[in-house]
Amino acid sequence: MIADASIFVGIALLLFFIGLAGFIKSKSAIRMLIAVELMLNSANINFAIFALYNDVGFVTGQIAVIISIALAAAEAAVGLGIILSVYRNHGTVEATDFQSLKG
Amino acid sequence: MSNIAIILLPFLILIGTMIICLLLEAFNIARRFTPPITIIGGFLSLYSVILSVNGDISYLFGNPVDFLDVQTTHTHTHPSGLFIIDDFFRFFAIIFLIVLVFVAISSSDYMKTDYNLGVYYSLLILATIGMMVLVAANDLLLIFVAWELGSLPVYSLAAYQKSRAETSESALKFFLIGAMSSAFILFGISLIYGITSSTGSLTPTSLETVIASFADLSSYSPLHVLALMFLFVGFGYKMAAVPFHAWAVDVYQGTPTAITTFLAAGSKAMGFAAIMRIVVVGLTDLGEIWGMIFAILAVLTMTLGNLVALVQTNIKRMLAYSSIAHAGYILIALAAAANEPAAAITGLIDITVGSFSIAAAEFHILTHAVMKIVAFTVVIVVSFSVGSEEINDYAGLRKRHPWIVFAMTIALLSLMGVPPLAGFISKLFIFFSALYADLIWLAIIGVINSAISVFYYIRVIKLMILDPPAEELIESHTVNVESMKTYRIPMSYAMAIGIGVILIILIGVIPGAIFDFAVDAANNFIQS
Amino acid sequence: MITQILFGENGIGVLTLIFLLPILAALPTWFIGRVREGFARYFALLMSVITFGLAILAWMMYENHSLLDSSMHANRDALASGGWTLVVNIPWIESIGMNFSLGVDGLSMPLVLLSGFIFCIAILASFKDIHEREPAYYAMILLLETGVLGTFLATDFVIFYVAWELVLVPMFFLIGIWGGPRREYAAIYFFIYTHVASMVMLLGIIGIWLKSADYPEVTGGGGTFSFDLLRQIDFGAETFVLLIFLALLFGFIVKVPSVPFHTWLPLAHVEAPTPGSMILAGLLLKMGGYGLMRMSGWFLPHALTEFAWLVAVIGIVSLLYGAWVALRQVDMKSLVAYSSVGHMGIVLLGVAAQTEEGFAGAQFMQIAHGIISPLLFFIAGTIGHSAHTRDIPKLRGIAKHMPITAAVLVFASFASAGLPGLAGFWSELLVFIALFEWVPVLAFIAIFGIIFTAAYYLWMLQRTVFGDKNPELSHAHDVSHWSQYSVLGLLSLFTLILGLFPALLLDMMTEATAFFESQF
Amino acid sequence: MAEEVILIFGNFAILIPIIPIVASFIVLFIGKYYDKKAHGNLIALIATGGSLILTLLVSGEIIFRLLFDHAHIEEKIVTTWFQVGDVKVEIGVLLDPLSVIVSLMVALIAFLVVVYSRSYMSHEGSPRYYAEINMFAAAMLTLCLSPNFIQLFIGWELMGVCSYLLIGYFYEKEVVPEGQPHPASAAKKAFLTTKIGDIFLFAGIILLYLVTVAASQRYHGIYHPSFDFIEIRHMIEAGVIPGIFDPGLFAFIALLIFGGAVGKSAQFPLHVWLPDAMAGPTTVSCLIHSATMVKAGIFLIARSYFVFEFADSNALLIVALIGGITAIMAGSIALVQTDIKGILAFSTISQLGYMTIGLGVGGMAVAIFHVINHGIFKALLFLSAGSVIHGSGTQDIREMGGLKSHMPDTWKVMAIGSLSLAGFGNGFFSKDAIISHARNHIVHEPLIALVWLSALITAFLTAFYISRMWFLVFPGENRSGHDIHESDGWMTKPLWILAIVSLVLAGIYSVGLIGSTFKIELFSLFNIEHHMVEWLEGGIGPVFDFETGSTSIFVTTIGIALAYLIYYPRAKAQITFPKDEPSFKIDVPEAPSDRITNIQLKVRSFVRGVKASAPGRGVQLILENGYYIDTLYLKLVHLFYEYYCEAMNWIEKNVFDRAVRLTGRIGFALCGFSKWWDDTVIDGLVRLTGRASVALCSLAKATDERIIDQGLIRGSAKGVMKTGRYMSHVQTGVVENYALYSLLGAIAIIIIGLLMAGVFPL
Repeated sequence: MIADASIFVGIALLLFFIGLAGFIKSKSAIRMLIAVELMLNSANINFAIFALYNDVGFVTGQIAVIISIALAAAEAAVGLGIILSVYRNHGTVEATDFQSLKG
Repeated sequence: MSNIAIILLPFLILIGTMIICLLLEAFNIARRFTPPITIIGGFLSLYSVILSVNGDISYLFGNPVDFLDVQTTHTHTHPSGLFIIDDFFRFFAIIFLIVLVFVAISSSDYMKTDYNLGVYYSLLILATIGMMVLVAANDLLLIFVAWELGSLPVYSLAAYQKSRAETSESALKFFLIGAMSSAFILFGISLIYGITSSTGSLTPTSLETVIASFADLSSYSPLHVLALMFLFVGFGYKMAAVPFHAWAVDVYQGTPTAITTFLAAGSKAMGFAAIMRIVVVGLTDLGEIWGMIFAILAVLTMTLGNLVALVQTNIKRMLAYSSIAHAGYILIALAAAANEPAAAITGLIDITVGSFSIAAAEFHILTHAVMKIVAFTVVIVVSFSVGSEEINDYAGLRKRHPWIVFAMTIALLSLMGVPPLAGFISKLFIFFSALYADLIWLAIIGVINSAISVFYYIRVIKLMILDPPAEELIESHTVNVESMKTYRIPMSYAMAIGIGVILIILIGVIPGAIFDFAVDAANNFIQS
Repeated sequence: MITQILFGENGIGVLTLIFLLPILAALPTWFIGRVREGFARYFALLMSVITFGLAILAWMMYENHSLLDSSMHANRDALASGGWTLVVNIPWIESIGMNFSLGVDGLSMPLVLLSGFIFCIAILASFKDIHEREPAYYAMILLLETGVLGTFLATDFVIFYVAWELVLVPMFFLIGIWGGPRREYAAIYFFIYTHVASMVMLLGIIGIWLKSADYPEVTGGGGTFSFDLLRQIDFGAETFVLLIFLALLFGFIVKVPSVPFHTWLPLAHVEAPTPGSMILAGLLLKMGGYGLMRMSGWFLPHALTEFAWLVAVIGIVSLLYGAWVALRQVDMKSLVAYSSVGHMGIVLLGVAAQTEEGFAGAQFMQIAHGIISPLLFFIAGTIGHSAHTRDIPKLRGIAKHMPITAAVLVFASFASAGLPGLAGFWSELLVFIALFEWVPVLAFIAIFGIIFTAAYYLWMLQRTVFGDKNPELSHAHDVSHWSQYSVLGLLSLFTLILGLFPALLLDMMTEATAFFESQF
Repeated sequence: MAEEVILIFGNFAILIPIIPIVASFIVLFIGKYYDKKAHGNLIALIATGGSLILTLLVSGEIIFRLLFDHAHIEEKIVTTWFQVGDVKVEIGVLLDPLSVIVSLMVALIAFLVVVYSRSYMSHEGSPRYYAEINMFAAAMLTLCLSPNFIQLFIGWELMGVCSYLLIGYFYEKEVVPEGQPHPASAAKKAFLTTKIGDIFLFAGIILLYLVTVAASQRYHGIYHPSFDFIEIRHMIEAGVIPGIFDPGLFAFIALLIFGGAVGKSAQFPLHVWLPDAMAGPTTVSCLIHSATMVKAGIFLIARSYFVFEFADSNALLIVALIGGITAIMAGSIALVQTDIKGILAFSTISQLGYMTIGLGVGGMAVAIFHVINHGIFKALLFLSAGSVIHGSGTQDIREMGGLKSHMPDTWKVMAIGSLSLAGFGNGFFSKDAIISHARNHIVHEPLIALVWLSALITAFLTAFYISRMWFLVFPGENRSGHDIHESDGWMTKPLWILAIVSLVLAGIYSVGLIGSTFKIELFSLFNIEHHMVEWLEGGIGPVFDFETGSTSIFVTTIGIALAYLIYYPRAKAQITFPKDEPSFKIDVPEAPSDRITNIQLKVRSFVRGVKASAPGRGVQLILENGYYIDTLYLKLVHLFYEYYCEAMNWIEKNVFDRAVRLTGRIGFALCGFSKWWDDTVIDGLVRLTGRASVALCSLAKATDERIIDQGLIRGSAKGVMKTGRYMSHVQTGVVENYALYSLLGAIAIIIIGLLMAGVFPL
């Protein structure tokens, strides 16, 4: 049955890597945060699809999606808080500019 | 009910402590008691864990109908429960709680001037709870939740000193990388769910199901491998294994040192615990695959960590690289656990190569945690006294703080692997696990790396003890001469450091009991 | 009753006491020194004397001395087959079968006695030499004592390694804190060099453990670290065993040290405080020799047969090269250091010959050099202390300024140069008998080392002891403190006693020498 | 084995060396307080005296038994010293004719020297001096009485040390006369030069021991190797060795042992130390460097003569040749010496050459015979020279002259000694015996003819230089104007004792000679030479060779006469030496021509003419520099020390040390490199991969436009510039880069995982 779902899995994978690429290529911290959300959501697609196609109880995957969305939100909250404090300190949120710690 | 309460007592105590801290904060009463309360709570929790060490495996929250039922068994036959409370859990819980207590002690002076102490300590406790749940989790989703619970408070803690520029910078890096790793983990879990759910299991994310579905090599698809690898990458970040290590160095340097301790000693252990739970034990049949990957990563991690540590000038960065190197040593044991896990070790009763290796890894995680606690606490003290974290500013420190220097020396010697300190014994076990698993080459590389590591540790010892304080140091702006003259080491640090040093020596001299416990934990864990 | 508990069959064991007493005394020494300045030295001396006394007691038990109650007599049955006596065997890490096991045999007994003795002497020598941070200093010395004694007493490779490494740390601090002007460099150099070598040795130890797993009939399955089991295994000379041998050999000859791995020694000697040099030359080098002898005789005899030429060449090069370089030295301590390189070369030669005579000679050299070189270092240190320089060209006419020191220096130089009737000669005789029997050509080359040895000592004596009064040394004064007299007197006395009564030492190791030869 | 011999005094023989060695320590520690004025001389005196008495008793007993019981005495009183493996070393005494005769001479001279020192060293002495003298006596007696090679070697080396200490006795000398070495330097030279010989001896002893390992197996049936003289001799005599080892090997061992003798007995080419050794007090030169210690080499060869006899005959030939070379070389150098001790030193070397010749031509007994005689008269000569130096305050014979009138005792005893050395007293008999042995030996070895010739020439030279010395010292007028006085009784009495012993010995020999020539039973009992041969070699003594005897008397007489003609001042005239001439050292003295006879005048002007000629000058120069042997050695040692050792030191400082540090530095460079690698190359790769993956994404047409845009733009436009910037950064500190690391890692891991899982066929 995986075969049926494989197209969706492919899409999810693609989405994940798009997110990753976005993470890598972005300069702005906020943009990177969004890219991470994209990656998380690609996993959510998987959960939903697998729940639909495979799961006998239909439940686990969907619960997983809900949990994941909740966690992503929490993460975003923390992340935005940090970004805010960074902005206060540095006046910018361009991650590339933060290079004082290196070597 | 009572049964469950007793089993979950460590968690309950922590939650209670956290609530008290928050309440004190909220009502603004007796806030200065927050640190002692946290310490006492952590200690009570630790004590309850130690009391419950008995080799039993308890499954909790298994049957939706009989939600609060506890099953205690050694030979379970059916999937049962979200939580497994076994000796493996207890071993790691002890590590996390030790870290919690120590970090709480060493933060108490650090955070004295901060106004929302309660939040700080409750975040600390929350992260500890998350890490403990992770070790106890028997379900992939729970693992992910616990992972987030163990990570999110730490992001906040890392950013806690909002006003410091480099702190917020490092917190940002930490957060971004951490979030990315979470995404990797979640994606991996989703793929595994896809595989297991197709088998018609009712509990597709339960670890038993996962293991069962991965047990059959013949039905392997790229998806299996892909899923595992995603998980691996995700956990690799927390372990700071090369090539997922780069964030660690910057973050260790930039974060307040107490949190660095928490990261180096606690979070790292969480990464290892997770990977052991899911990969090492659960999927033994895939040993060949990830055994090789672990071995390669171990070599890379050790070598890079040790070599780059040599050229560091900042003590926290150096310790960070040393931490990376130690992750490499632990990876040796994991690689060993993979190679021939079921093979018996002749001469040793009830110990297989797998359980020995896992025990060695656990043991090293423990000793590494203790050593790093001492080292980083010393760094805190010195940064207050000398006002610098540059290695060169440690010159002639013995004239100022002989005891601190003594403790640092013991910690560094132990990290170096000088007998009879803890670091030597645990490294020895690790090399042994490699030998038992016929990975002689890995052991040899480990020994060579261990030899390389001498250089950078001994440099610090030399500077502290043998060198006079540099002239320019006195005049340098980096050093607060006034504070150096007047600084008195707070009792809390002295206590933390003292206990740590005693632990290092004790573990080194009589490792038997603890290692036996580690072996029990490993055995227990493999059975479950 | 108490003797039963302490020394009896199932008691704590005298060796455990010897091993633990110094390290347990280290912290009290430090505290006593903090409480009352100047007491640390007496306490440390007391403790080291008690340790030495225990070592003598162990020796009497070992010899089944008639003064002792027969219940305290050691069981010597195992000695003839290379075993140990007065064995202590306490489980240490049960889960992997590691034991805290100690024992003595003909090879280790003399070295244990020597260690006990030299530490007493070194502490005595510190009385007038060390005035800075005494409590820590004496604590370090006692810590070092445990390491050294542990190396000789251990009958388990892990204990051996632990003790071996334990030595490094206190020595590092002794050099680094109480040393000369370049002490930091020397301390680091010493530490890193020997530690890296130890790591290679550890590889060898791991190797031998792995290899032992191939002999389950002896080990009962699995690898073993137990000396007692390892000596029962007949390791062949296959490639892996040879590699193990080379790894261990490297660890040992760095410690010995032999050319070309000797560079740490002159540096460490010159920079270390005088008592540190005494311990370094008297005991630390012996650890390497001991390891070499133990390994080649007890565990890997066939590998030694394969690599005897290598050991011999290293020995001969050390002997000659050490002497040549010593001829050009300016610093007295450095000269004595190079002489140590040369003399320890003789140990290597003795072992390489694979005979009773060679083994006995090598061991005799270990003990003799262990007594004579501390004496020389003490004199060099005293002269340096008194004359404010140890540079040979700047010293002249010491005999006029410091007659007693000069006299003992002459005595010690001749003893070191192998004067018959003193301790050094017998080892040369025995080693050369073995060498001539083995490869005469090598012996003929090596024998010239004797001339060069005599040459650098006499050349040194001519420039330092003799000559007219030196106005620049008018401030120099002779030894005057009782501790200095006792150091000079005791070391000279033992040099003489060992020279006149070599049987004292050789009888102790009859079984060991016979076993050594029977291995080949 | 001979029949059981019961000895009374022999049982106490072990005390002979023990008494002085114990006394040596006593003197060292209490000499400062007891008998303070004489620096503890009394203790040393009692000890050496006691030792002498005991030696007299023991040797008397043994000689008595030898003479009248004709017993074969070879008594070994030993105890095991130690044993390790097969090596068993014993300690004790061996009483046989050889040991007691030599011990007797040693004990006698040691005692007399200590007596003499009481006065001679009254100002310069110290307890140390007596301790060392006693220690030396003990060492020499140990050597003489030792039953095995090990004990012998111990005595041998201990003597070397005592010699070292005593040569360097005046170590604090600030300035030394030009041309003379500093005592400390001389002592070092003596010790090291003899040490070269010693290591050959050491090797020889060990090789011989190893020979007995196999031999004993055949002899006893068990492995019972030994260092014991008698044991080894029995093995050789029992013929067990020939089958195993060939005489060639034995010749090698024999020559190694002879090497030891060459060093100790100052034979060519290791003779250079002995003249320098005169830097010590004269008593020391007497005791150690002429009468006793230097004889140890001869004694050693006599002791191990069975090895030489068994060995290939070339070994003994080499011994004889070395002896011949030494004798003539040293004799010729003695001709030009101006230092009174220098003359005696070269004379000693020359006489030792004689003894070596004796050994080399098979006359072991006569060599020992000469050892005894030479010991007596050379001790006499040295002590007299000491008296002369003590009395005149100088050592230079050019500054002496006319001492006869001031030193009534000394000139007489010195005359007796000189005559003896020249070949007219007791020295005649033993020297003659050696020459005649050499002559008889020519039949076996034609080359010995050269040796014989050299012995004869040396006899002439000896007579000449010793007469020269005597003539320049005693007759005539004093040339320096020093205040000269005769020495006191503590010094003259030992001289007289020695002189009388010398005369008595000469008398005894003469009686014995007469006895054996005319077959008078009673008189032939006194034929010591005969007895010596009988006791030591077990053969029948040789018949006195009148031809040789007359030849040697003839050359001796010529030598004395020539010296007389050239040097005898004739009257109490003031004679001077032309000091401005470059080679005045051997120049003949100038004296008013009317004071000397015609023939003297002619001889002197002839000699002057010869010396003024070019060849004459060359010869002079060569002789004055001792054939440049010393110079050559010095040059070699200098080269060794300055260049070779320096090269080694350079290697030590630069190669080894640098190598270690270089290793360290390479290590650090490696770290730096790996850091750079980590930071730039891997980083670059990571970025590349990242870009590739981004490109991949764009190809899939499912990408966010902006990301593609930005990625492509940045990738293409700023790629090069950026790469350079990243390369220049050490560590980026940029968080996306860290993510890229991970991406690379993740991809690698996934690929490895897939490959290993066998999902994709490799």
